[in-house]
Amino acid sequence: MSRWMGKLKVFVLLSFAALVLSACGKENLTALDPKGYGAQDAMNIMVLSIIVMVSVFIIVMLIYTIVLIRFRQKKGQEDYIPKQVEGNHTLEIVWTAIPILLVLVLAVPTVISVFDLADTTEASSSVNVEVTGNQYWWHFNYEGEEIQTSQDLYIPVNQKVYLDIQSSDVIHSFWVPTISGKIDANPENVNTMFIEAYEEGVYWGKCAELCGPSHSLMDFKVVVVSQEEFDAWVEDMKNVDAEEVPQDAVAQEGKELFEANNCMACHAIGSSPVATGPNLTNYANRTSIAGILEPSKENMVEWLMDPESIKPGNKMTGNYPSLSEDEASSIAEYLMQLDHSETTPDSAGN
Amino acid sequence: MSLASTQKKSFGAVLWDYLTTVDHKKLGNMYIVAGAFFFILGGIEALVIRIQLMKPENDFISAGLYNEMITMHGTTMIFFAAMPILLGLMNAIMPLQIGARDVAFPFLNSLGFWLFLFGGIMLNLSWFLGGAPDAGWTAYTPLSTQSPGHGVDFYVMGLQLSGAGTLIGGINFLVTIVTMRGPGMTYMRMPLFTWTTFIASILILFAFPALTVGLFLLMFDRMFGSAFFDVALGGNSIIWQHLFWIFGHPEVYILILPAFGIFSEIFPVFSKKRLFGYSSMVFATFMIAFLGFMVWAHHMLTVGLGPVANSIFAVATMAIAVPTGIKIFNWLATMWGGSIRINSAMLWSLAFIPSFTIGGMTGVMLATATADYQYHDTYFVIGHFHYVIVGGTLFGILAGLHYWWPKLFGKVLHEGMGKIAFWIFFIGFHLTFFVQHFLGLMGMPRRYWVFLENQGLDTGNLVSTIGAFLMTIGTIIFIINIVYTSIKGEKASADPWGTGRTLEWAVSSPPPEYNFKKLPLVRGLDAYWIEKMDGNDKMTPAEPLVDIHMPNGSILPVTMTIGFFIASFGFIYQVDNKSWLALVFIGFAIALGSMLIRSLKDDHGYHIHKEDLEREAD
Amino acid sequence: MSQDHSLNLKNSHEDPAKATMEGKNKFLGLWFFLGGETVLFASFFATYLSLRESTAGGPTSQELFGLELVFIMTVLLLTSSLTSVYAIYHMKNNNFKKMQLWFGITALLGIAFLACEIYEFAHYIIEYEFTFRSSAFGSAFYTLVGFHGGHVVFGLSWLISLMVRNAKRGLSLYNAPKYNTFAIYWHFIDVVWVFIFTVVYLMGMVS
Amino acid sequence: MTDNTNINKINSYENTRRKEEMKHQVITFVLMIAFTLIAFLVVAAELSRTFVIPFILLLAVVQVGFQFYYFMHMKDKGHEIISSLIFGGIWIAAVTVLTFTTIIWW
Ligand code: HEA
Ligand code: HEA
Ligand SMILES: [Cu+2]
Repeated sequence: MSRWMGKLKVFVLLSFAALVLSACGKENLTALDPKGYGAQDAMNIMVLSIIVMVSVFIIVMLIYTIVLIRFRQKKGQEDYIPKQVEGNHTLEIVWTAIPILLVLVLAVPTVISVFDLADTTEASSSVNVEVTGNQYWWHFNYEGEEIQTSQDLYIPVNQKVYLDIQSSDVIHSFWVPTISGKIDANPENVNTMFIEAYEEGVYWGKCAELCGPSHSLMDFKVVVVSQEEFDAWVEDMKNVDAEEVPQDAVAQEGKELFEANNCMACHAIGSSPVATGPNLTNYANRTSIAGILEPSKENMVEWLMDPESIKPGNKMTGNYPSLSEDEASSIAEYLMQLDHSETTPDSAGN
Repeated sequence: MSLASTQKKSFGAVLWDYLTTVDHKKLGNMYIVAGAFFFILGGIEALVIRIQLMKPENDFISAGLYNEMITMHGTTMIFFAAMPILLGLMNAIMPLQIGARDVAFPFLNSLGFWLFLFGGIMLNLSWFLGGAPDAGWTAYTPLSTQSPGHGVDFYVMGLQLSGAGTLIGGINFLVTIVTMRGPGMTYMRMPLFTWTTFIASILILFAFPALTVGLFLLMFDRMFGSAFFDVALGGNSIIWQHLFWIFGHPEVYILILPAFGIFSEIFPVFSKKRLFGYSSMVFATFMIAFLGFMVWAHHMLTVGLGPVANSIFAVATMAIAVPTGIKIFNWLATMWGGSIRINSAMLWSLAFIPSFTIGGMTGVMLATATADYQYHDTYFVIGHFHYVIVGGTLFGILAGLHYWWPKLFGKVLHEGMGKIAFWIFFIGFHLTFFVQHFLGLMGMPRRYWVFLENQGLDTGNLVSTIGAFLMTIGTIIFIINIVYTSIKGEKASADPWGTGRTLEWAVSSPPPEYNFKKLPLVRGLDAYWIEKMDGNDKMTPAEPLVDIHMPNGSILPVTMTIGFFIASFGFIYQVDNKSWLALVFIGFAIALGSMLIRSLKDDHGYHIHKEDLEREAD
Repeated sequence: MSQDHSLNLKNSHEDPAKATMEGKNKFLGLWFFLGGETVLFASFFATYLSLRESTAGGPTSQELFGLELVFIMTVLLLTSSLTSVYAIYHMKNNNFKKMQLWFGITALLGIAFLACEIYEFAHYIIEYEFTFRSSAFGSAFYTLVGFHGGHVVFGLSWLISLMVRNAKRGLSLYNAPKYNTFAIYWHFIDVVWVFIFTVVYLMGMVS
Repeated sequence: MTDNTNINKINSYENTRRKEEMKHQVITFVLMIAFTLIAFLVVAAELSRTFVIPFILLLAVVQVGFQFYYFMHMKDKGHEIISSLIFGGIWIAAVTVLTFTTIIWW
């Protein structure tokens, strides 16, 4: 007996500990604190299903506990043979019917919201972005705007943004937990879904389908800004001049090295459609380097010197001559000066 | 092959005996031992995974190796640990339960075992031959077609071999149950474990061919340049996902139904009460199997199949809660009013109920498609399926092992150690997997080599790792228990629990090679219990003592398997150099030659004579 | 369980293929296997159906397929099904010679079918350069039809080794089930072919 | 001796039954060839697609029914379990083909 109570205690404690843990998921990463259309929809269903599940579980455990307390073999009962009951139709009907009802309670809202989330009829009157998953970075092409970016997706707040998602190599999955559920990026077709964020901010995005060694490092961000800031950003991004002369000599040298090492073969600056590697426009305003490192010059240098040690299996490794620390530093300086827009992740912060 | 060979046999003779045996009980034990070996391998891989995820941005192992670890962990556990151990139990116990002297195809039974074993060896050899498969146990294309090296090739050939073995096993069980039931053993008198064996075998029969086809396509794409999954040539990578899950979802019921069967044996025996709602249990099992084939796309809800498909598959999936619920409540009702004794076998069974219910309920939560857009490919899913697989299948296996150990090996496992192992494992299990649900929702996708600092994922992962170590300790105590028992344990009687209800408890522990000297007459459900209640201590025989026909042992299953094994290497390496094709021919020559010998050489078996049987003690 | 395998068939009115436990087991085992084969071929058919238009610029089914050869192949295989029925008929009448004769014809028809298929594949490869690697359609086509062909090859080897092995021994309760299971398997191959000629060839030619 | 005559009687009964059955099977065969011919002719005639495809599929299904029930004796006694399993397989086959022809192409 006491053993079972002990087990129960451990169990209750554990669940409690886990609940406390859950409360402190990282803001703008956790799905438990939804700030977008899809995430909110999912949350509603989760809450509903948790209620159903907990009630079912309580009933099961109630019977279970009673059984274990009342029907243990007592001393002197070794030869006692209980009545051999075959079954009971009423009971069996009850525990068939109630789960059917509960399942219906879950099924109806699920189907409704599945259709709601798949509704793309308003796509033509909104922002449309072509999203391409690559090993191991994300590319964004604003349809009809001649804007190409990578890794940071800027969207306006409180508006449905339609994403046409595809992959250039293996399957990836586009997931921004706090804003919306995920959808796969397949190589052979375009998947369309919309996201709508209710609050400005920088949201973590993750790749959710195993895509190779650096799958866990394929992070990106969604930067949600006000409509005005977004419009300004669009304006800025449309008028990027790739030939722009850098402000100082180091950066100038960096620019020359950038060109000399043929970085342009893969990386575009401006709206050029080259997309073998991430588009570097507006690089100074990136939330991170390679999706995971703090945006600092040291980190940039480290990346340029040895990308393999940071993202194993990435496609940049070995595709350019190795750089000395000075060279890398100059290139970093150049890139960190590519400040093409007034709208930055900080704009989303206020 | 002689009876009562009491004198010590040489090592060579014993080995030969095991290589050639066609006895279902020996093969059952061999399945269990081999499965346990692979379980430890898979468990060590799990430990490596948990150590890597102990703290953020850990670099215990490299990214590539991590992907190999998860792939091998999943594949090993499902195909080479859980399934074989279940097949082993079915093999050893089911014929006894239906009053048969053997399975329908003893030769094929042995072939099935060897194919499984060599498939597992094949897969694991990849560690030493340039790297293991690294595309996940689901091997989604095109990641798996593009995966460099030969890892995925080993996955393909290893699974193909063992899959063929499993299919053979499934057909064998089906025929056995249809034709070999003893006198009086009607369908509705079969013990539930036999029923679940039957239905799981149907699932095997219909699910594995889809995997076979999928593996063929993958093999052709990787080794012979076909274009099934090559988008540039019009291929479609989603085909693999469908084929895999058409197999994969029934597969999870192949894993759980036999465990359900085991619990349905244990609860009545240790409650001294017949199973509540026997026919609804059978019916529920059929329902689960039937629905199980129509829900596979719930693994693909985020693929983009469209709202209609997603809704249909979501609702169909939820429906499975109903028959499963029937089972849960029937088990509870079986114990209600009973006289419950708690020992290790019963502890594992009792622990199953809350654990599996949690896992099943998170399953239903996953089925709500909208929410699955959040859950999918996160640790929530990992939490779900370890709750059902460990809390259901593995608990079932452990319960079954404790319960049938005396029948399999003639000795009762040590109770004290059994209980300690249980508690440590049980606590470790919940520690490991409960937090994972929350990790998933807090933004931790699965198959992540590292998680980043400052994302609120540290504590949860640490707790999870600690739990995994507790499970290891539990497992090690269980292993010690086995060793201890086999050295020190007392010999078990035919019915060591005293309340055995089914036929296997009517024969000695372990049973003689012919199982039943005279086939017993079955008079109802729980045949042995009925006799006991009528004051008989033995089954009434249904036939006079006659010569017993026995199948001959044969080495051919081993040679056939080795042939296919060699050919597989040929297939894998001919990509590098065509001269490896020679191995394909050699391998097939050996395999086909063995088949030819098998079909040309008559094999009528032999008889154990009445006189010898009479001399045997009961 | 059966005690004596050389049982004289003449005095038995039971179906010799199912008179012994082994015979019954074989019979059921093969049928169940065919249940699995149904799913196996369904998977191939499904794959083919979803890839049949993915020709990647290569030849399409309309360009490739012709009716005549396929019709001949169909008749060959259908007829071989009938001849095996005759063979089993004679087995049940315990007429070993006639049974062997009809099975012999069955084998010949099977071989003729196979020859046509090889000719057909060779034709596609040489004339149209349409191979297994040309496109997803090519892969799916050769895999589906080839797996069926493989089943024919296997069936023929099975049949021939049965006939050779038992040529001098006559019919017994030991080998009757083997012939019978073969016959069922052979019919199943025909079943699959009916779908192949309908779904692959005929549907492939309807534009 | 009585035993033997009995068996002989049964045997002769069985023989006529088998002959009868053989006749059915030949008819079946003729029908199958006819169906095949019709299917080929319909395609050769280049009729409209919406008619031809369902029609030839129907012919195929009927033919396969003949094979299963007559040539493979699924109609006979003792085939209950067999036919339930075969229908199980057919059901799964149908579901598989249905999904592959509908939802694999978005
Ligand atoms: C033993 C194995 C096993 C079992 C039994 C189950 C059982 C179930 N599973 Fe699970 N599942 C897996 C193994 C298993 N699963 C694995 C391995 C994966 C991941 C594979 C991978 O991607 O690697 C997976 C993934 C998986 C997914 C995909 C998740 C994703 O990738 O996004 C889904 C989605 O629907 C799902 C659902 C279910 C459901 C509804 C059940 C049901 O059968 C559960 C039914 C049981 C109950 C519900 C509890 C008892 C019932 C009652 C007490 C009655 C009342 C209850 C209600 C009314 C709710 N499972
Ligand atoms: C039957 C199936 C089964 C079983 C039993 C288990 C058991 C366990 N699993 Fe696993 N698991 C899967 C099937 C299973 N798993 C599958 C299918 C996947 C998905 C793979 C994929 O994504 O492709 C997966 C994935 C998976 C992951 C996710 C990896 C990722 O996505 O990145 C994790 C992480 O915690 C994990 C952990 C564990 C643990 C801790 C156990 C423990 O229960 C294990 C307990 C056992 C032991 C600990 C063994 C004890 C060892 C000894 C006694 C040896 C001692 C001797 C020496 C040390 C010499 N599993
Ligand atoms: Cu599933």
